[in-house]
Amino acid sequence: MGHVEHDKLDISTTLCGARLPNATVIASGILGLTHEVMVRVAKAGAGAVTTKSCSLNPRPGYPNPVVLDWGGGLINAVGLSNPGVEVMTEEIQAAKELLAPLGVPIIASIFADTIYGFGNIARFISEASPDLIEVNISCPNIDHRYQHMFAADPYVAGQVTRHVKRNTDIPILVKLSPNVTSIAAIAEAVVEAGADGITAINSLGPGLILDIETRHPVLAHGPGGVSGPAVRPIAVRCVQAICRAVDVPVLAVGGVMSGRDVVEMILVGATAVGIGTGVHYRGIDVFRQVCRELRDYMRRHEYRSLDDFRGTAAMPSL
Amino acid sequence: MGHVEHDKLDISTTLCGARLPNATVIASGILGLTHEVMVRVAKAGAGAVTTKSCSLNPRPGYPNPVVLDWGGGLINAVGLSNPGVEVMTEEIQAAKELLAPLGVPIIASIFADTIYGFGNIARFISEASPDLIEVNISCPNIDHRYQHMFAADPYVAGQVTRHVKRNTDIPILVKLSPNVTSIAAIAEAVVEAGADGITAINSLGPGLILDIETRHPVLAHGPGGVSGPAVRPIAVRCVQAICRAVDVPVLAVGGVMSGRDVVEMILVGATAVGIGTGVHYRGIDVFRQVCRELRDYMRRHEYRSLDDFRGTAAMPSL
Amino acid sequence: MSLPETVRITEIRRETRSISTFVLDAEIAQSEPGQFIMLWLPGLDEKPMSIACPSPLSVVVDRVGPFTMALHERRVGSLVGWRGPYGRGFRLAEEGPALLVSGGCGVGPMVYLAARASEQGIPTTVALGARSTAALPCASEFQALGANLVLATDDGSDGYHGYVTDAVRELGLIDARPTVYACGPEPMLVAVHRLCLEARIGGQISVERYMKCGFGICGQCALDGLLVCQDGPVFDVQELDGVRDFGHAHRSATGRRLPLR
Amino acid sequence: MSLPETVRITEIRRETRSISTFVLDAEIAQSEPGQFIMLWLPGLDEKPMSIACPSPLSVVVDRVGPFTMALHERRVGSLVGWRGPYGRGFRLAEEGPALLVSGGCGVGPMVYLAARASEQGIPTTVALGARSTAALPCASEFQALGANLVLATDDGSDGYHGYVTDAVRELGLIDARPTVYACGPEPMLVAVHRLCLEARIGGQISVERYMKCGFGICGQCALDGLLVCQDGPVFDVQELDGVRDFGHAHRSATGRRLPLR
Ligand SMILES: Cc1cc2nc3c(=O)[nH]c(=O)nc-3n(C[C@H](O)[C@H](O)[C@H](O)COP(=O)(O)OP(=O)(O)OC[C@H]3O[C@@H](n4cnc5c(N)ncnc54)[C@H](O)[C@@H]3O)c2cc1C
Ligand SMILES: Cc1cc2nc3c(=O)[nH]c(=O)nc-3n(C[C@H](O)[C@H](O)[C@H](O)COP(=O)(O)OP(=O)(O)OC[C@H]3O[C@@H](n4cnc5c(N)ncnc54)[C@H](O)[C@@H]3O)c2cc1C
Ligand SMILES: Cc1cc2nc3c(=O)[nH]c(=O)nc-3n(C[C@H](O)[C@H](O)[C@H](O)COP(=O)(O)O)c2cc1C
Ligand SMILES: Cc1cc2nc3c(=O)[nH]c(=O)nc-3n(C[C@H](O)[C@H](O)[C@H](O)COP(=O)(O)O)c2cc1C
Ligand code: FES
Ligand code: FES
Repeated sequence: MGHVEHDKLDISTTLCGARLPNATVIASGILGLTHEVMVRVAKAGAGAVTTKSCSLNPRPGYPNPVVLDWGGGLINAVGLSNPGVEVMTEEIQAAKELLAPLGVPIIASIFADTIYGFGNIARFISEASPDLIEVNISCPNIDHRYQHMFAADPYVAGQVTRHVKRNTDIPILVKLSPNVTSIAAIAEAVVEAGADGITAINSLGPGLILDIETRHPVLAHGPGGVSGPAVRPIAVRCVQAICRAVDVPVLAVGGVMSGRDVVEMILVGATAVGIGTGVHYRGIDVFRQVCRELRDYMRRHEYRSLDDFRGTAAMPSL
Repeated sequence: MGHVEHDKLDISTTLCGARLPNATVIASGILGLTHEVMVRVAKAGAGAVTTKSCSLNPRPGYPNPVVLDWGGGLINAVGLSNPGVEVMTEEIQAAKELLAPLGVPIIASIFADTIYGFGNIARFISEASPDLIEVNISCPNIDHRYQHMFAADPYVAGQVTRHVKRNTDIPILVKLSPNVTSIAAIAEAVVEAGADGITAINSLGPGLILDIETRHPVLAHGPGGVSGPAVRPIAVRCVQAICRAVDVPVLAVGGVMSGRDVVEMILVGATAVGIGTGVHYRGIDVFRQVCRELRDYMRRHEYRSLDDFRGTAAMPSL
Repeated sequence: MSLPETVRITEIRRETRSISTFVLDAEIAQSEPGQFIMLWLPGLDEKPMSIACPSPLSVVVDRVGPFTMALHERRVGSLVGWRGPYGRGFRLAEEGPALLVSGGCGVGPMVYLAARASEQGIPTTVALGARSTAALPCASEFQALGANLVLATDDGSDGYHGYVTDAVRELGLIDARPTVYACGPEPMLVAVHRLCLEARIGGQISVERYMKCGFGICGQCALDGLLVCQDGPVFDVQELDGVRDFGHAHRSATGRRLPLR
Repeated sequence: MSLPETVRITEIRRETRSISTFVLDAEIAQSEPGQFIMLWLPGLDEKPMSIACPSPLSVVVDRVGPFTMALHERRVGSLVGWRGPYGRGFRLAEEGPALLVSGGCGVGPMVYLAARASEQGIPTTVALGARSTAALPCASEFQALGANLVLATDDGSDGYHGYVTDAVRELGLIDARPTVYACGPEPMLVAVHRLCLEARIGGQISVERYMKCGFGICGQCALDGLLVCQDGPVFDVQELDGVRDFGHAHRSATGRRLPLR
């Protein structure tokens, strides 16, 4: 069998009904604030764009620094700053129009601070008709008034999912946290409650880094979620555990920097692959670069589409 | 006020009654298998040595690879190989004799696969009179028959602690896992149950790394615990949360490579600081190097002892 | 890696009633005029500040709100953090003279740019605008660098009476077809932009937007599809042509689009 | 970083009934004879193997158990992983001749060492021991390198009849006061050790112990206070003097100390 032609390699994917021209997605919170920038990211090669997580009301977030490169990746406590659902609805509508000719879908990320609130915001954001809704129940930097993340308790995670599903007809991805003992158990709960797909992982931790000279945390908020190369093994393991536990598509996020990392995620079963911190390390052009590297791998292995190798990792002892 | 003399700087510490000539400790599982090597580590400057975690019966562990450097640190699934309590008792006794003149205490790490088993092994190991016992309830690479680590459930963690305390008069450190949503809650449970101190953290995850060419996990076991620079922010946050929650000494472990990292751990409240992966990056000499860097910091800040700055980190929003 | 490095303030020079130069115990190995750092006051906040001098690292800061006020309360010896340099700076044209147009606190990067121009032997005019004489910062620095200094004050207390951009136009400062470099309040920048396009001369304009990360990750500093922190803060006049928000809208900390001024 | 790199086997050369040379599609940029790699059979296990040639990377492997048997079943084109090089190799003495003493599968590093000695123009004798002619590996390689080859077989089917160390002694191979380099079964190494001490000649001995990490972290390969993977596998004769376990005990995968053979 000869070599597969480079341009015949199909790296498209279908994520909960949305067709992505390629399997890369920009992760929520990275450049997803305004429609012009989201369109720029799509033009730079992303197969789908995700908005910054949006709440009912505008939030200024925490003071700076909100995100820093600490050597192993980023640490962030942005405080979920966003202009609120009203503005975000306009941004999504504007983006949709410009993304349509590119064939690039838009994922609206939402969050709230109560179970009911999630239902509300889902209803509002649906007016903008995003292709998918991503339900962020897993921000590690929530206010300490909330004892736990929503993503830490299977029952609560399921309830959030149910309320969102009741308030929208758009397929939903529920975004999970690695900061739990069994992410598979949470995945089972949200799928049972109706989640169409799962996004994993959100940032890890939180972690904490001090400036030892002033004895202050380097982030204004103190602790912050960890992302980037340092979390990749954790993310791969989470995605593998989720794909084994449930039967819905998984948008795999966490530490993906290269085509190699995309392949790794697909081998453990991912349907599409999110990139956040990678934009910092390789620029907005990361999407195009990663797709090229992915195609190189597929050509070498004579795979014609992602289905040819999705979920084929050998897992000895799991 | 003038500069503090370098040799007047006191970097000793007392950990649950054991006097350490300096605050650095070699972490469990790193070079702690045989008495000669432990003595060598002490001579290389460690303030205390910890044995490899020991079980009642000998265990060969998993096939190789059991530990690899993946770029951000190590990933390991050794499978808790150890020669069993009988042999380890002899090793500890031999080590104690040689460590005594150096003034370096020895910490015996133990584990078991049942709550009662922990009591048993504690009783046996106590015959060797280690200075402290570290109760490893947090290995991320346990057999999948056990649904959870002992360290994932406050009740179970407390029960293990109680059984160990009932079977020994030697002070015990309970070693906790970062793979939980609230490590502070587990810390509270084990202290409530009688733990004299806490060690945190064990390796993170597990994580998973694949060789994409063969589609096999790089570790024979598949997933493995992550350690080293990549986990440091998580470890610091865990130690900070534990020190805030409970009033016992904390042996802080996780990603410590330099004097700077030791300072960071002490600033969030650690009593002593463990080094594992650091031995890989800087050699056995890491202990001496780290102590020199710690002293440099203290001189610059005119601190005379670790008490002068322990727990003084500014924590804004916690 | 972009963790802030904490260093001591080694010198504070008062420039005007509200503007001071802060000299830090730090050096930037490689930077361009127009690039910025993120300046951190531990426990408080962190804000973008243009590099006024890379070695020793200095910034010229106008007291306008909580952060800059807190900075002005710091003394020599205080610890502050910095990270950077970030962004794309001015690219000095090799041909022809340089005209630096600066208003308000836009003076910091201009000091650095004038120094660079002087090093390269580029004939330089600095047009400096302010409310009044007392608010004109760094004038002596520019003179020491051998630049031709043109002052403009709103109240006429010194130099040209009126806006600095009107001074540029009326005093014929673009007759020699200089490359124009501008930094200051956005209305001034819009005027410079128009001037350059009309006169068909080269121009580079430093724009400010609300910043969080400073390195192209958060999207907060968006100016249409441009990221000011990474694509800017300095843009060619052409790049700003047709940019909807330029002169019209900026974004608050929430990301909400607000009319300018 | 020490993740295994997976590469294809490009050539398999049968040396004896149980020993083959495996050539991999890989190169080691910098290594010393005596250093080893960890050779990985994905899904099975990973074991230390001495470098027989750095470029293309080759190992000479004796079929003794499950891992080596599985390797011998691999064909040209099979994927295997490797990481390294690890440990401290032989340091060729610049003065005087070299005597390489090799038994059993200890031949791999000796091929590499003989090549290095030949490059450096060091007069080299290789004393090769085995059970019988049929079990003598790589003899032609040594001859091609211009080494003086002395064979010894337990059954007398070729060369000296008896142990290779006895051949060394009785055939006067140390009369020229060579530096001795040895690799093979531990009883042979003990004999070489004694020989070197008695004759007061320099010697370097490559020791094997059960390995897990290969890079000085797990403590599994302890030989008294020495770590074979990092301080060795090659030790000076002097370093092994007084080492209690040398010739007497090794450790199993559990870490339990067991008598040798
Ligand atoms: C690239 C760049 C370079 C700058 N260089 C200088 C300089 O050299 N000297 C100087 O005095 N000022 C400079 N500034 C402006 C400086 O960052 C603001 O004056 C400062 O952030 C005000 O903070 P505050 O708390 O004192 O006032 P606030 O009352 O919080 O704000 C006053 C003004 O500053 C703006 N501002 C506040 N926070 C930010 C932020 N995080 N990012 C951007 N703008 C903000 C607001 O939009 C507002 O218009 C620069 C800004 C940018 C974007
Ligand atoms: C530094 C070093 C270099 C070596 N170089 C070579 C070489 O070039 N060619 C060669 O054929 N062999 C070499 N060996 C020995 C080789 O590693 C073993 O033969 C191999 O591991 C046997 O595995 P098995 O499953 O086939 O046999 P098993 O039946 O598992 O073991 C047979 C013997 O090999 C030893 N062994 C098993 N596992 C290990 C391990 N993980 N680490 C060390 N020893 C082990 C056992 O102690 C036993 O004595 C070397 C060993 C070391 C330590
Ligand atoms: C600066 C920053 C902001 C983020 N904001 C959000 C957010 O608003 N909503 C969300 O679900 N995830 C957010 N994340 C998490 C990312 O979407 C992603 O899950 C995580 O960073 C891991 O992926 P990465 O390693 O590719 O960055 C943010 C991450 C970063 C670094
Ligand atoms: C190879 C290896 C083996 C380990 N074995 C043990 C063990 O037996 N018992 C235990 O409690 N922790 C074990 N650990 C965890 C370490 O003691 C330590 O908690 C962890 O590595 C984090 O610290 P570090 O980043 O300094 O390595 C092991 C770690 C490594 C890398
Ligand atoms: S400030 Fe974050 S992208 Fe520009
Ligand atoms: S094999 Fe692990 S220390 Fe030598």
